[in-house]
Amino acid sequence: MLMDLFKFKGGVKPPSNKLQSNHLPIAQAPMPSRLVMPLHQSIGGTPRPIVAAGDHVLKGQMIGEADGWISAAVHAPTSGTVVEVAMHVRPHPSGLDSLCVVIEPDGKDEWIARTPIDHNAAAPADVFHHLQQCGIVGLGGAGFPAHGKLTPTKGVPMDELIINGAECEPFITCDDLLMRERADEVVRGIAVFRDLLQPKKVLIGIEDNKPEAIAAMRAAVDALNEPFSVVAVPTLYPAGGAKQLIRVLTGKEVPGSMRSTADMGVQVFNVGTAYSAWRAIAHGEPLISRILTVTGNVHAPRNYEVLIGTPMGELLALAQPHPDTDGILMGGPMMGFLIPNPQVPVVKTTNCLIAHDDRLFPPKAPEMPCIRCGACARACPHELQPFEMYWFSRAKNFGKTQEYNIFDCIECGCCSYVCPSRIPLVQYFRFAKSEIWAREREKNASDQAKARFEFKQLREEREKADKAEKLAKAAAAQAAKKAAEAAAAAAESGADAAVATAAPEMDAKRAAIEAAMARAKAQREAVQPKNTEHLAPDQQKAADEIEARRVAAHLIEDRVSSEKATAAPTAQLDPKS
Amino acid sequence: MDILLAIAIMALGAVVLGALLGFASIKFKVEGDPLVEKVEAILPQTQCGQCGFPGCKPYAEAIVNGEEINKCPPGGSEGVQRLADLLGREVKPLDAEEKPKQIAIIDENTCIGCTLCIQSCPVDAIVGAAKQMHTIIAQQCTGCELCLPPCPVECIHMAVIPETIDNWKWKYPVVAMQVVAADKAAAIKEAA
Amino acid sequence: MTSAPKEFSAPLMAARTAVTLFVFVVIFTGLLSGAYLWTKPSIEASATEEKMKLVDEVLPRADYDNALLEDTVALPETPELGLKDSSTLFRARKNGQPVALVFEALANDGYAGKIRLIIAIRANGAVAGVRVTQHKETPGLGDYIEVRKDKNKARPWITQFNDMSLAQVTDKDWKVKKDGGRLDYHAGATITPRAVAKAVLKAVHWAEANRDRLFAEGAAQ
Amino acid sequence: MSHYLFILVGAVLVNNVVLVKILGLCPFMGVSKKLETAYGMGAATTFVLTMATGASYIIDHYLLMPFGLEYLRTLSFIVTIAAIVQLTEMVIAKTSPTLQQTLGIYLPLITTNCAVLGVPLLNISNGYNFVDSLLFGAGSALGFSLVLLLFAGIRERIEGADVPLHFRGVAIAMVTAGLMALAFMGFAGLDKYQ
Amino acid sequence: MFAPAPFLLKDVSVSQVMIQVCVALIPGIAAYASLVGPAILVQLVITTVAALVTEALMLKLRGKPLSLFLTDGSVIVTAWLIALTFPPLAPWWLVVTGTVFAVIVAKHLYGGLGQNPFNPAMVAFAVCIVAFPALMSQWPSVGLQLGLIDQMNIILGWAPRVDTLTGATPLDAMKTALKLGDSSFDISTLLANQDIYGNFAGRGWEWVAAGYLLGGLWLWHRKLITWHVPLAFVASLSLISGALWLYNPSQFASPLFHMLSGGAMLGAFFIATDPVSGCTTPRGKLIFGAGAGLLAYIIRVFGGYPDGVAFAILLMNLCAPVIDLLTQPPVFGMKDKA
Amino acid sequence: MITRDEFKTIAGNGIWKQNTSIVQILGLCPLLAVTTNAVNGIMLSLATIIVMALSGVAIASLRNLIPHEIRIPVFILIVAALVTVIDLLFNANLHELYLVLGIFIPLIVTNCIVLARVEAFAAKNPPLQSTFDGIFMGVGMLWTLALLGAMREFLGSGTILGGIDMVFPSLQPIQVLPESYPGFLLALLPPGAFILLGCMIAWKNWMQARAAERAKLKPPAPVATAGCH
Ligand SMILES: Cc1cc2nc3c(=O)[nH]c(=O)nc-3n(C[C@H](O)[C@H](O)[C@H](O)COP(=O)(O)O)c2cc1C
Ligand SMILES: Cc1cc2nc3c(=O)[nH]c(=O)nc-3n(C[C@H](O)[C@H](O)[C@H](O)COP(=O)(O)O)c2cc1C
Ligand SMILES: Cc1cc2nc3c(=O)[nH]c(=O)nc-3n(C[C@H](O)[C@H](O)[C@H](O)COP(=O)(O)O)c2cc1C
Ligand SMILES: Cc1cc2nc3c(=O)[nH]c(=O)nc-3n(C[C@H](O)[C@H](O)[C@H](O)CO)c2cc1C
Ligand code: SF4
Ligand code: SF4
Ligand code: SF4
Ligand code: SF4
Ligand code: FES
Repeated sequence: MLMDLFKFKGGVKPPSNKLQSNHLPIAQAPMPSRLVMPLHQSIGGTPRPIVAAGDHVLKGQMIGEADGWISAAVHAPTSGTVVEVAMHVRPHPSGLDSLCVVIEPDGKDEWIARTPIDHNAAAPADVFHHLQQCGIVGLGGAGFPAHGKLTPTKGVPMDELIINGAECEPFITCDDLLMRERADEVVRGIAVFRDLLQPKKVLIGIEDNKPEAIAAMRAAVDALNEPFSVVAVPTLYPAGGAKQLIRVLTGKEVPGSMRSTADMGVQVFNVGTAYSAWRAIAHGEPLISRILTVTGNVHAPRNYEVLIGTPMGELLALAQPHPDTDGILMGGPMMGFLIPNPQVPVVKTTNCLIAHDDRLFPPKAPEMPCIRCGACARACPHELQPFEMYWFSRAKNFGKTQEYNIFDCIECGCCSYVCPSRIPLVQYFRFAKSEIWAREREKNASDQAKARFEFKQLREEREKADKAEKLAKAAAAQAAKKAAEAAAAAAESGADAAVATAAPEMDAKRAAIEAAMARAKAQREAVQPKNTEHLAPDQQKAADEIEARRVAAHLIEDRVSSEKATAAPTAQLDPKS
Repeated sequence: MDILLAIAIMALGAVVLGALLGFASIKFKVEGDPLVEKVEAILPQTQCGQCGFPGCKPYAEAIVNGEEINKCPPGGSEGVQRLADLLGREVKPLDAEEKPKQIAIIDENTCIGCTLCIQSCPVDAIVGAAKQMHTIIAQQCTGCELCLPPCPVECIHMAVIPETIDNWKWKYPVVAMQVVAADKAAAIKEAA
Repeated sequence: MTSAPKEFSAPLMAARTAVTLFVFVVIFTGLLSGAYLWTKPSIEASATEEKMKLVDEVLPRADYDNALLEDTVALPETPELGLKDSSTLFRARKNGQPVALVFEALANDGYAGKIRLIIAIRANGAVAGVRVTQHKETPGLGDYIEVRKDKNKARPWITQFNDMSLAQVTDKDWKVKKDGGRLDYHAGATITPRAVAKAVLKAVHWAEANRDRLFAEGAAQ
Repeated sequence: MSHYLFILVGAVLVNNVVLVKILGLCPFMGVSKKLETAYGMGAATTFVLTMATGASYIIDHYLLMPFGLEYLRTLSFIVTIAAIVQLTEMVIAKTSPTLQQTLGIYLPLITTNCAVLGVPLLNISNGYNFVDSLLFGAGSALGFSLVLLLFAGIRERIEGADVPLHFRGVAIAMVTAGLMALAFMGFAGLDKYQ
Repeated sequence: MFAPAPFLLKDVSVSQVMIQVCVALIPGIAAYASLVGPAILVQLVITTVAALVTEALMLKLRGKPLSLFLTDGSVIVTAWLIALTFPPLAPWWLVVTGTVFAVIVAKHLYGGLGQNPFNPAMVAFAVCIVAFPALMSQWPSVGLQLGLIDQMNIILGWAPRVDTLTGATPLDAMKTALKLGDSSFDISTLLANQDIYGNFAGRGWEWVAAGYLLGGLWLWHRKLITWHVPLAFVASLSLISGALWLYNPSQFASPLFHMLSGGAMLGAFFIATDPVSGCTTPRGKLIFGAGAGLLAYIIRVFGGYPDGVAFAILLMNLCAPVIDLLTQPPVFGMKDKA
Repeated sequence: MITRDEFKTIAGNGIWKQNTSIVQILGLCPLLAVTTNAVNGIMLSLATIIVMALSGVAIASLRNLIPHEIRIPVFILIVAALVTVIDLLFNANLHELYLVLGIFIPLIVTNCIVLARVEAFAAKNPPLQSTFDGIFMGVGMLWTLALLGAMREFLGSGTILGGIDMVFPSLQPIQVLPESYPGFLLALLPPGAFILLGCMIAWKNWMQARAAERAKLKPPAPVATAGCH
C-alpha cells in the first residue's frame, strides 16, 4: 500500500512509553461498587435526567435524554438502583461538581431489550436518531456526538473519510489494542460511516510505531473486502490531531476558524467511535463501556474494558500502583489533567489513566522569562507564535492574543514541551481563552441589559405620555364640571366673589393631585401586565425554568450554562468578532 | 512705514485665514460624538447609577466631557483600564471597593407581591404579578441592587454568582504569580 | 469659553472671523513691530560686535585702523576656498595701506563634514590667524581645533598656523607630522588637522595669487 | 537627483527631527502607546508638516523677505500653521469619522508640536529652494512618523514586560527613546557628502 | 492546585542555551587571544565579574530570586560579547562602565532576561563609542607584542597609554585613507602590503572571523540559531560591498575584506541572532539580518564610526517589533488566504 | 481676587503635582534640547515664564471677545507676538545665549505647556489666577530644567554653572570634578537627556509612592501600567 504522505510543520517526539501497556490483551474490569454517570459527557446540550432516586434501571437503559440536536443520551452501564441524582465531581480540570446519576449495581448485569437497526435499509435520519439514542460520541477526545459529524455539510462533497488510529500521545495504547483485537468490528463500523457519508476514499491512519495494529487492520480490511487504505503515518506528536492527520493523509489544511472539517470534504473519526457505532447499529448496544489504558507508575500496566461511571481509583487499583503514586492523570501526559480525587468516574472520553509520580513526571523547574528563542513556534503544529500569545496573555492584553490567533491553538502542548524557560504556555493560552469567553459573555449580557433598559425607558415614556393625556382630559372635564357646579351654586346662594374665584383654583389643584395619584396607580397597574402577560418567549422559558428549579434544588447556575452554550461557541469560532 | 507694511501684510493674511476658518467651521460642522459610543460600549450597562449619573450613557457623555473615569464600580478596575486605554488618560484606582459579580434573589417565602421591586429594576429582570410571588430572572439581572431598597419586607438579597463548570475559568498560571508577587513585595519594600 | 454662537451662514461666519482675526492681528503686529523698532539698534550693534569678535581673534585690532566691516569685497563662488556660495571678504588697512585680508574658507573633508574657518592673511602673505567657526568633528577627539575645546590653553593647536607663510614653509611642510609636515596633531584624530591644514594651505595660495587684485578692487571709491 | 536623496535621507535619518533635533517630543511620547494611533498621528503630522513647510517658504520668500520683515517669521508661520491644522481637523471630522476617532484628541496637539514650527524655521535657515523645502518638510515628517511607529511598536511590547514598578509607563518610554536616539547616532556623518 | 499539562518536558533550559553560546565563542576567543595577546582574557574576566555583580545587585533590588536568575548565564553572554567588541587594551573603567550600563539600563530597567528590546552588549558598545570615542578607537598597533603583565598594566591604568601602542584597525585605516580622498590611494595596494596586513582583512583578523564562523555554524547545528539571520546578514553585506567593489575596486574593499574584518562574523552569528532583541518570524529574521548587514556597511564605509555593526544591530532592534508584526507567518490552514 | 488656598493649590500644582515636565510630560523639547547645562535651562525657563504670565493675563482678559472657531489661532497669535518680543530682547541683550538657545526661543510658541495652560486655564479663569498659574507652571518647568541641566553638565563635563559667562560675563563656570575626568559625553547628547529624564520621572514616581505610603493612603498605585501583575 503505497501512497504519498504530506508533512505538517512542527510537532515533537516525546518518549512514547507505550511498550509498558501494549503487550497484554484487553482485560475486563470487574464490576465496581458504585457507578457515577455524569450527565454531561459530550459536547453540546446537557442531557436531562429521566430517572429519579430509587428507580431501578436495567443495563443499557437510558437515564439521560439528549437535549437538542448536538447532544447524546446517557445510559445505565449495568442494572441496579438509582441512589441519587446529585452534584458530584466529574473529570474536568476545574474539579467542580456537575449533575450525575449514581447507580448501585445489583450484580445481575441485566440488559434492557436491544434493538439493532439495518442502516442500509433505514432512512439516514433514523440512523442518526438511533446513534444519538445510543449515546455514541467521539472517543478520540472531544466527545462530539457522532451523528452530528455524520451529517454531511450541504453542497460540499465528502472526499475522504479518515479513521484516526494514530494514537500519538505517549503512554496510551487503548486504540492500539482495540485495533489488534477487534479489527473486524472496527472495520465494519467504518463501513457504516462510509455508507452514511459516501466519501470518495476511506483512509485509516495509524502511527508506524504500531505495526501489529496496522497488520490487524489490513487483514480485517482484506477479509471484509473493503476498499479502505490502511496507512502507516510517521510517529510524530500530534499526528493524531484531526487536522494534522488530515494534512498528513490528504495534504489539506483545515483552517482553525473552520467550524467543521466536513466543510473541506473530510471527516475524521476515532477507531473507538467506529467500533462503538458498530455495536450500536448491529447489536443495539448503547455506549456504556470503553477500552482504556491504565499505566504509569504501576506494577501491571494494561488495557481494560471498563464501564463508564467506574470510579477511577478502583480502576487504578487493578494495576497495582506503586506506593509513591501521588495522583491520577486522565488522558495522555501531553494533554491530560490531574483529577482532583480517585472517586472521579470514567467517562466516555476517558482513554487513559496514568499513575503520577515524580520519577515519571519530574516536578517542573521554576518558570523563567521567555527568551524568544522561537523553539515553541518551530514546534507548533498550527504554526502559531506561542511566545507572542504568551507575552500578551501574561500582560492580559487579550485583544493582542487574538491578533496572534490564539483560538487556532489546539492546546497540544508541543510548545510547552520544548520551552527552555519551562513556561506553562498552554496554561496561559487556556487562561486567555477563558477570559475572552467570559468577556464575550459579559458583553452579550451588557448588550442585552442595555437593550432592555432602553426598552423599559421607552415604554415608561410612552405610558407616561398616554396616561398624562388621558388624565388631562379627565381632569379638564372634571374641572369644567366643578366650575359649572360652583357657578351654579354661586348664582344660587349668592356667595361672595372671594369664594367664587378661590373655588376653581382649589379645584384645579385638587385635580392635579388626583391626576398624579391616578397616574401613579395607573403606572403600577400598567407595570404588572407587562411582567406577567406579555412575557417574551425567553422570559417565559426562564420563568418556567425557575419554577422547575424551585421544585428541585435552589440553584442558579443554569443561567450561565445556557448562556455558555450560545456564547462560548461563537466566541470560539469567530475570535475576531 | 515699516510698521504699516508689517501690519498690512499680516492683516492681509489674517483676513484670508480668518475667512477660510469661519467658512469651514460652518461647512464642516459635525454633530454627535462617536467617542461617547465607544465609551459607552466599555461601561457594563448595569444602569445602577453608582457613578452618580442616571445610567451608563449619561456617565459616558460625562466622561467624554472630562469626568473622571474611575467612578463605575461594576466596571471594576479593568473597566478603568480600558477607558484609560481608549482615552489615553492616566489609570486611577477605582473610586469604590470592587465586588464580585452578584445577582439578586427573592426569598419567595417572604415576598408579598407588592410589585415595588419590579418598578425599580432598570432592566425588567423581575417577573411577577400583584400579590403573587415575584422571581428574578437570573440571566437578566445585572446585580445593580436597585431593587433592594424599595422592598418593604426586605426579601431580596444579593448572592455572589457561584463558580460552576460552565462559568469556570482557567486561572492565571500559578508559577508566574509567585514571581510577580515577590516583585511587588520588593517594590513596596523599595518604596518604604 | 464663549458659548457657541447662534447660527450663522457660512459667508457671514467667514466675515465675522476674518474681522476678529484682523483686529487681533493689527493690534499684536503693531505691538510687535514697536518692539522690533525699539530693539533694532541694539540687535544690530550686537551683530556687529559678534563679527568683530571673530575678526579680533584672527587679527589684532591694533593692526588696522579702517572700518574693516565696511571695507568689503563680495566673493563669488570660490572653489579654491571650498566655498560653494558667495561670501564677503574684509580688508584691513592701516593709514590706507593694505594690512590683511580676512575671509572665510571651508575644509570639506573633516571627519564628520565641513569645517568652517575664518582666516586672516597679512599683506606679506603670512597667516595672521585662523579660527574654526563651525564644525561637527567628534567632541573629545577632533574638536581640539576649536580654541575653546583645546586642552592646551597655552598654545592652542590652531595657533600653529600663525605667521606661517609660503615663503618660509614649503608646501611639503604644510602638513601634519605624520605625513611628514611640521604640524602637530593628536594621535587617533589626524583626519581633522589634515583637513584644516589642507584648507589653510589652499587659502594661502589663493590669497597669494589674488591679493593685489583684492586690495585694489573698488579701492578707488 | 542625489541632491534630493541627501536632503531626504538627511531629514529622515541623519537629522531625524525627534531623535537628533529634539523636536516634536510631546506627541512622540503621547501618541505612541499604540501602533494604530501612532500610524494616524504620523499620517496627520506628515500632511501638516509638509504643508507648513511649503506655506512658510512662500510666506517667507514672497511676503517677508522682500520687505525685510524677517522678525515676523514666528508670528506669521505659526498663525498659518494653526489655521492649516484647524482646517485639517474640520475636514477630517467631516469626511472621515474613523480617522477622527483615532486622531480626535490628538489633532489639536499638532499645533503644539514644535516640529511643526521648528522644521519651517530650520528650513529657512538651511536656505533651501521651494522644492527642497517641500522635500525637507516631507522628509522631516517621514522621519517623525518612522520613529513614532517604531517607538509605538516597542512600547506595545514593553507593555507586557516586567519593568520595575517606578519605571513603568512614561519613565521606561523615555529610556527607550534614549536608546533609540543612541541607535540613531549611528547615522551621524552620513550627510557629510552632501 | 493542579499542575498543568504537558507533564512531559524536554530536557532543555535557559542556562544550557547560554552556556552553549559561550562554548561557541571559544574558537573565536582563542584566535583573538593568539592575535592580540592575553589582554582579551583579562577583559573577559573584568566584564564577567562586573556583569555578575551588577546583575546580582539589580536582582536583589528588584526582589528576584538570585539563585534562579544569576545562573541563567545570559549575563555572561552579554559580558563576553562586550569584551570581544571593545578594544582589547581599553581601560578597565571603560569596559566596566559599558557593562554596568548594559546590565542596568538596557536589561534590568526593562525587566531583565528576555524582555529587553535592545541588545545589551551593543548598547554598551554604542554608549562607550559615543561617550569616549578616543579610547574606543585605540586598537593595539600592528605587531605589538606585549606580555600579560604589560597588557594588564595598561588596562588597569598602571602603565601610561602611549600613543604608539595603539593604531588603527584595518577598517579604520581603510576609512582614514578613503577620507583623505587621495585619488592615488588604492585599497588593493594597501591590503597587498603584507607586512602590515594579512591576506584578506589585515594581520590575522581573518582567523578571528573564522573562529566566530566556526562557533556560529556549531550553534546552527545545535539548532540554537536558525540560518536566516546569519545568511541574510552575510548576503546583504557581500552584495552591497561586492557591487561597489566591482564599480570601483580601488576605492572600495572587496566583500571578503568586509566579511572578515571588524565585527561582521561576530555580529552575524552571535549578535544579530540574539533572540531577545531580534526578530522571531522567519521572514522577519531575513529582513533583520539583511537590514543589519546593509546598515553595517553603510555606516562602516560612509558613516562616522569605524565599524557599523553595533549601530546597525541597534537600529534593527528598533525595527524588530514592527517587522515581526508585519511578517507574521500565516497560521496552519491560512496559507492561501494570507 | 485670589484666596490663600487658591494660591497654594495653583503653586502646588505648578511646582509638583501637575509639573509639566515630569507629570504632564509636556514641553519636552526645550526640556531635553537646551539642558546641556543648567544656565541654559534656567534662562529659557525664565523666558517661558514671562511668556506664560503675560499670555495668561492677555488671554484671560480677552477671553470673552474671542469667537470659539478661531480661538486657537488667536491664542497662538498672542503667544507668538509675546514670544517674538522676548526673542528680540534676547537677541539685543544676551546675544551669545540667543545663539545657543537657537530656535528654542521661537519654539516657546509651540511649547505645549503654554498653549495647554492657555486652553486649560487662562481661557476659563480670571486674569490674576491665570497669571499665577502661568508663573508657577513656569517655575515647575524651571526647576526641572535646571536640575536636568545640572545633572547633564556634571556628568558630561564635570562642571557646574557652565554658560554662566554668557549671562554674567564676570562669572566663570566651576570645575567640580578633576581636569582628568574624561567627561561622559553621552550625558550631553540626546540619548543621555532622554535617559536621565526617564530616571527623573521614575524618581518622581518613587517619591509619590513613598508619600502615599507615608500618608497611609492606598498602596502605591502602579502608574499607567498595563497590568503585568
Ligand atoms: C463548537 C463545535 C461545533 C462543531 N460543529 C460541528 C459540526 O457542525 N459538524 C461536524 O461534523 N463537526 C463539528 N464539530 C466537530 C469538529 O469539527 C471536530 O471534528 C471535533 O471537535 C473533533 O475535534 P478534536 O480534534 O479536538 O477531537 C464541532 C466542534 C465544536 C467544538
Ligand atoms: C493534540 C491532539 C492529539 C490528538 N490525538 C488523537 C489520537 O491520537 N487519536 C485520536 O483518535 N484522536 C486524537 N485527537 C482527537 C482528534 O483530533 C479528533 O478529535 C478525533 O480523531 C475525532 O474523532 P472522534 O470524533 O471519533 O473522537 C487528538 C486531538 C488533539 C488536539
Ligand atoms: C567615533 C569616532 C570618532 C572619530 N572622530 C574623529 C575626528 O573627529 N577627527 C579625527 O581626526 N579623527 C576621528 N576619529 C579617528 C579616525 O577614525 C582615525 O582613526 C584617525 O583619524 C586616524 O588617526 P591616526 O592616523 O592618528 O591613527 C574618530 C574615530 C572614531 C571611532
Ligand atoms: C544565540 C544567542 C545570541 C545572543 N546574543 C546576545 C548579544 O548579542 N548580546 C547580549 O547582550 N546577549 C546576547 N545573548 C544573551 C541573552 O539573550 C541576552 O543577554 C538577553 O538580551 C538578555 O535579556 C544571546 C543569547 C543567545 C542564545
Ligand atoms: S520556547 Fe519558551 S523561551 Fe522559547 S520562545 Fe517559546 S516561550 Fe519563549
Ligand atoms: S499548544 Fe497551541 S500554541 Fe502550543 S504548540 Fe500546540 S497549537 Fe501551538
Ligand atoms: S456605575 Fe457603571 S454600571 Fe452603574 S450606571 Fe454608572 S456606568 Fe452604568
Ligand atoms: S433584579 Fe434587582 S439587582 Fe437585578 S437588575 Fe433588577 S434591580 Fe438590579
Ligand atoms: S515641546 Fe511639546 S512637542 Fe516640543
